[in-house]
Amino acid sequence: MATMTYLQAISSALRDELRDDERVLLMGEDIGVFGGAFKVTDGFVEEFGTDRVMDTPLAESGIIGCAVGAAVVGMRPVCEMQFSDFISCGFDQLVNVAGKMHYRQGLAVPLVVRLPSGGGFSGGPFHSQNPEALFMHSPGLKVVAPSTAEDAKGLLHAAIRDPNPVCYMEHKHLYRRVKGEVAEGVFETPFTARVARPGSDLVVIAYGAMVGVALEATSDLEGASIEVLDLRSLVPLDEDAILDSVARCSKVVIVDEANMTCAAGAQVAALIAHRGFEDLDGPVVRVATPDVPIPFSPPLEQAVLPGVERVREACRELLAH
Amino acid sequence: MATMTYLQAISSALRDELRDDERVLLMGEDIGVFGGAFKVTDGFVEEFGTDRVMDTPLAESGIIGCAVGAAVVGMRPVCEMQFSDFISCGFDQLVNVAGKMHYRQGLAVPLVVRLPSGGGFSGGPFHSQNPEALFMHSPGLKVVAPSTAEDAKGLLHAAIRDPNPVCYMEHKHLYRRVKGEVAEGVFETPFTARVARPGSDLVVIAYGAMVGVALEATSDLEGASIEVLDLRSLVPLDEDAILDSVARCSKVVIVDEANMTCAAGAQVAALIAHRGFEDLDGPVVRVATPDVPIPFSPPLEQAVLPGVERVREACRELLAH
Amino acid sequence: MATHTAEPAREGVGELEHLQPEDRIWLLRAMLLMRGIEERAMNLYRQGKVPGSFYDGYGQEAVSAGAAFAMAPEDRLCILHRDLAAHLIRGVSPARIFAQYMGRAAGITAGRDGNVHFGDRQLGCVGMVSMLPDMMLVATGMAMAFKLRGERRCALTWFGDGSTSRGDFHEAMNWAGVQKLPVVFVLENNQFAYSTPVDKQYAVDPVERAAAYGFVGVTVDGNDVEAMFEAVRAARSRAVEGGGPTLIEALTMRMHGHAAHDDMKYVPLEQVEEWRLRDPVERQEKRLRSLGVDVDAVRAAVAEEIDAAAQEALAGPMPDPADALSGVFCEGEAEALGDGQAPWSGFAGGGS
Amino acid sequence: MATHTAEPAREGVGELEHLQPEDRIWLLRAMLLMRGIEERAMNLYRQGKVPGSFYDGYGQEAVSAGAAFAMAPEDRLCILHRDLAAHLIRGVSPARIFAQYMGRAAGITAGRDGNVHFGDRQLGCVGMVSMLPDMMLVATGMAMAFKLRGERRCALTWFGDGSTSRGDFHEAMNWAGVQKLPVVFVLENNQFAYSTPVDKQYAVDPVERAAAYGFVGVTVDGNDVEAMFEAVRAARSRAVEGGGPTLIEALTMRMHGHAAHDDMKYVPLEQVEEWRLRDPVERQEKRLRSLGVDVDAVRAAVAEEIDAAAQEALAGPMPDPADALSGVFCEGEAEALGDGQAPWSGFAGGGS
Ligand SMILES: Cc1ncc(C[n+]2csc(CCOP(=O)(O)OP(=O)(O)O)c2C)c(N)n1
Ligand SMILES: Cc1ncc(C[n+]2csc(CCOP(=O)(O)OP(=O)(O)O)c2C)c(N)n1
Ligand SMILES: [Mg+2]
Ligand SMILES: [Mg+2]
Repeated sequence: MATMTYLQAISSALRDELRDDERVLLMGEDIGVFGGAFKVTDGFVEEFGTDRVMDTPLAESGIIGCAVGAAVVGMRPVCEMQFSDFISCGFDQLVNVAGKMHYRQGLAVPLVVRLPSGGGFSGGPFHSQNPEALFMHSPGLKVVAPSTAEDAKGLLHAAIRDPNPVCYMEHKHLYRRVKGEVAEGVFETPFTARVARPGSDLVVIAYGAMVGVALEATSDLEGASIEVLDLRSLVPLDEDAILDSVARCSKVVIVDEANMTCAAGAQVAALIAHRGFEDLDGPVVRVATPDVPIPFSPPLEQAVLPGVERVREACRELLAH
Repeated sequence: MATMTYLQAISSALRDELRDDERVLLMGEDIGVFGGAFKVTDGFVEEFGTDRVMDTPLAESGIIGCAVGAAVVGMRPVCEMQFSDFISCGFDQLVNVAGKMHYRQGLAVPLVVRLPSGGGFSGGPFHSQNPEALFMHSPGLKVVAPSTAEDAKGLLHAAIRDPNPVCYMEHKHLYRRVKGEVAEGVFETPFTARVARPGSDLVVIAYGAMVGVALEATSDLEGASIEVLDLRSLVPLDEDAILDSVARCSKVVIVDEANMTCAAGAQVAALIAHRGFEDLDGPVVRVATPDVPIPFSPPLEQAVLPGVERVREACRELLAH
Repeated sequence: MATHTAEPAREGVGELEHLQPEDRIWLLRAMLLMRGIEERAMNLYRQGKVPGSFYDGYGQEAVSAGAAFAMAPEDRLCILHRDLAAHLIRGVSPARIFAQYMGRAAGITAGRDGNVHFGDRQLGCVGMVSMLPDMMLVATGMAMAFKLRGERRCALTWFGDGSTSRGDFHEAMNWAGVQKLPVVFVLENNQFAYSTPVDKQYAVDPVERAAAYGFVGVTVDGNDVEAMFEAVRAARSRAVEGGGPTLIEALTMRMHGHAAHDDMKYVPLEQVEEWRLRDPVERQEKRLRSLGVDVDAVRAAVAEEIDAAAQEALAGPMPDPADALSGVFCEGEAEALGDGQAPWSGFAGGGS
Repeated sequence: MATHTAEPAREGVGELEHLQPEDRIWLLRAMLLMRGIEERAMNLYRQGKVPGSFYDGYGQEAVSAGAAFAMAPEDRLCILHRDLAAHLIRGVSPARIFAQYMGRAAGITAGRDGNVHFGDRQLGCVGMVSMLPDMMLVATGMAMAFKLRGERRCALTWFGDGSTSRGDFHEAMNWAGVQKLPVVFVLENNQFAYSTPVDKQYAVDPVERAAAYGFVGVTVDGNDVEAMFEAVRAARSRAVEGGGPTLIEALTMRMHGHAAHDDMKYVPLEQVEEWRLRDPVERQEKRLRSLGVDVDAVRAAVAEEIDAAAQEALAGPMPDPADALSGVFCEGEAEALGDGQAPWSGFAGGGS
């Protein structure tokens, strides 16, 4: 066991995989000599060289497309989007080439795309997005979103060893804020949900940065027993774990940081309304970012991102139901 | 009143707007001399010339990006994606440049993107997609999806006259199959839902091609009174109309042709589970395409697309609830 | 591999040096098979046995035949929608191609993907996506892997004149140029993109761009299968020797409509007539006749093969609807592309 | 418009012909303002008054100053992140720029968008998006509209060396070339894209690509504001005369880190030192001194203006959180971009 930040856990998983498997190749803008915009690959070129920690041209479609080509001839590329927002520039290669390949052609595309995402630091409309729902709606892509250092490492190992394209959502706001015990060496975290805190009166379902918000918001709600379910994986979505929590708690609040409409939370709510309906004792409440670009100025950004207060309020109201 | 096909209604709206407003400009691949892959603009070059019915290079990002530029200097561009699937190649310009412009800069982008979408004719994985949910999740884009000839015309007029970017989902399968009475001249259909058939026992909520499927599937369900709500507009989403129908019918089946996860139907279900919960008498049932690329071969394609039988079964089950 | 050590010595010499009589017959056979299969498939389409739409490469057969013939078993290909001969040369059987067109279970994609959207992964080919020219980046990435691993292998892809307008064309050309990758880009310039003539696509012939990306660009008569072969052979040998990418522009003409529904009345008749005189199949037949080859016998054998293949495919079942949801994800080990057939005599033991 | 009828006569003659003494002072003023504002803003950033990250264009001031100075009121600009002087020339007040950096209500985007992501639509400018170089297509579309309407106007945008690797660079260059549009593309080559040197971005200098797209490409000393002006003036006049696009590569150097957090230790010191000797502000000062201009007076006036502007901005309020959800959609009439200021004496009555 070692104590690591969320960011160190990501670096550690990448380093272990580069050491274990010569097929693993990192591709991205400024990840080599500079060590990455967030220093996730700091010092990697010294150990692994510029071939395996490749500074690519400024071309996201190129990064994803070339990674697909490398993957189908036996490499294990791990691509970094400098910010998850920029996947929009490689969206076609990701959803149409990588995502649909195995179903169409029986050809596996073992590929990971690391997507530093999320807001909370005045990144503005183009450095704060949470694009996971776009991937969830595109068949053939797996999507994971760790909330702890331990899961950041285990999910990344599992993603790199998965024979499919995996979108790895790493939340920028957690990089240095989240610390925790992480097991030594390589371990794979399954793409399933995790009960972050068991409870019986109400369950808050979240993933990524919103798990911490949910835990803080419900740490002390007039003694109510609040469960927090950390989805960890969005594709596959752990439907059993979700329906389980609903069955036990019968009241649900779903939190995600992405824009509300058609977000991951919408899918979770729809699932519960369909298959968990009988267990419900109250409306399926959602807390998410309203449908606006993420504004730059702190007072505006704070007004749109789901925070501890909004989540606490939502739980209070629902408990009173 | 004139009887028109869905396709003729689209052509007629485009023709009227080109005649009424010299700022209107059509851009797309093969829309000029050839009249478009589906002949929507057949004969247009003869009347309006190759400048206003522009055959563009094969470049979707270019089409959307140049349309944004033309729009902010006073034009009213209407772009055609040859198939809606290809918007993936212009996705960044659409969601990041067009969609966020007004919120960020106070600059309006009056722009329409026509997206021939949907399956049912062995188009395969790249000519059958329904990308509307991707747009719904991207703030700043309006999204409409007509199901009748009348609405095809009225919604397109309203879209072209809207000061915002509007994604106009035209379903290829309806082009020549759907016929109807269409009022003469220019009329704007509001971006609101429409009760396609009133009812009281159960409401089927749908849009685009699924409205016809819903009507057929429920035309005779052992005398049950089935309402069909045609959303018509996905952004803005007519939440009042949806909650209204739910309040009246208390049983809901939501149908969309897009892949299930995070689809428009997920958002509608989430809305109902949150704000319509008290009115529900039974689970919020969804019928959609499972999360697979749309296969080419007829038996496979028919197995994945939501058809009359699946919708009827879903309604029967729910009525029995 | 024999070919690799042998090649440098061969550098620079003309096609006759490289093509044995059996090779030149193979090239004709590949083109005849392509034309015959597509003609038969078009009939099946008219009879409603081929769902969706139908695309062919009538008049362009030399481009895919000549290029694919220069590729080694260990090379990798991304084959486009007018390049049927390339599949045949890599070893895909005509029966499976008919089954593919008809969306039957025995098709290369087992009915999941349509008509020309296929590639046999066991034969080192990746099935194209519709979005053009996305496969240029996939080919570039394959070449990147070959170079990183120090392998003497090459990737090749075809793409059309229209698709040169898209961003992915640029990202691939630039990436391949700056990293000096072993990739061959074959620009299949058939004068039209659907109904759009090249003068609405670009102001200057795209072959001129190669130099601006730092590598060689050559123009070839795309209706001469042996010239195609030689241009690609030279480009491949440059690639595996570390000389970087090559852009080969094959000048040809789309002699049919964009797809079955297209009467191409937007194409001037003279243009079609002029190109008809340069038919690639007739040209190769003429060549072989002058060498005393019994061309009619080759034709007859091909016709027979096609009949048998069509019958076999028609007898096969459609896919089982119960299968429709399987295979979105790979469950087992990821399996990389396999080696293809390489009939050229220059490849010792490179297939049939 | 005077400028248009006047211009043809001027064609070909050197910058001295076009720049009156007051113009040359204006150019210095614009660069001094840009440098002073960015230096002050950097301090405010260090004091925590500027949220997010901070980018500047230290050492590149001549590129935006010289280019924007050649644009007419009715022209339209997409301004990038190292081009502050262009905003100043179009007429944006320093106080609003400070407010923009600090995310205050008085900023050009009223706190919605960050630091350099702004453009005053009333002054004919579109605020950039982060995705590079997306604005090249927006500028191309503006030019397309000008041409369709037969207007003698021009669009201009800047973009960096790194962004030339992206597909949108190609789609814009190709589109502008094939439609021969009145657009000026200014490639601001400051040798690095974040930490990535140009030799990992391309094999051949991108200015070479212009010819392959069918238009003129010129290289200019991006640290000489008058040379910049002249190159863009000539390109603009070619554009409005129907001569099509121009690619202007401005050679310069990013003298600071990519953003405030970047110590740029990946840049060889000699490279920085060498460029320091070519500082664009000092060069213009030297020029003006030799003409007898009291440069210190200009400096003093600029410093004063900046102090006042910073004070004004600091006194302004942050945006009201209650506003955060408004304005996603335009509710009223769509209003097109307005005309900007155009201080060049060559534009009769073109602003201050
Ligand atoms: C990105 C993209 N946009 C649009 C289309 C629709 N489309 C299919 S083929 C075609 C023309 C392609 O022309 P070209 O690249 O010259 O290839 P050719 O068919 O002539 O061989 C178009 C526009 C597409 N396949 N991909
Ligand atoms: C499409 C895209 N990918 C990645 C980024 C992240 N990023 C911001 S600036 C930058 C470097 C840009 O270099 P260059 O184009 O040379 O402009 P410069 O900053 O040097 O003026 C990068 C990679 C981006 N802004 N856009
Ligand atoms: Mg073509
Ligand atoms: Mg740069």
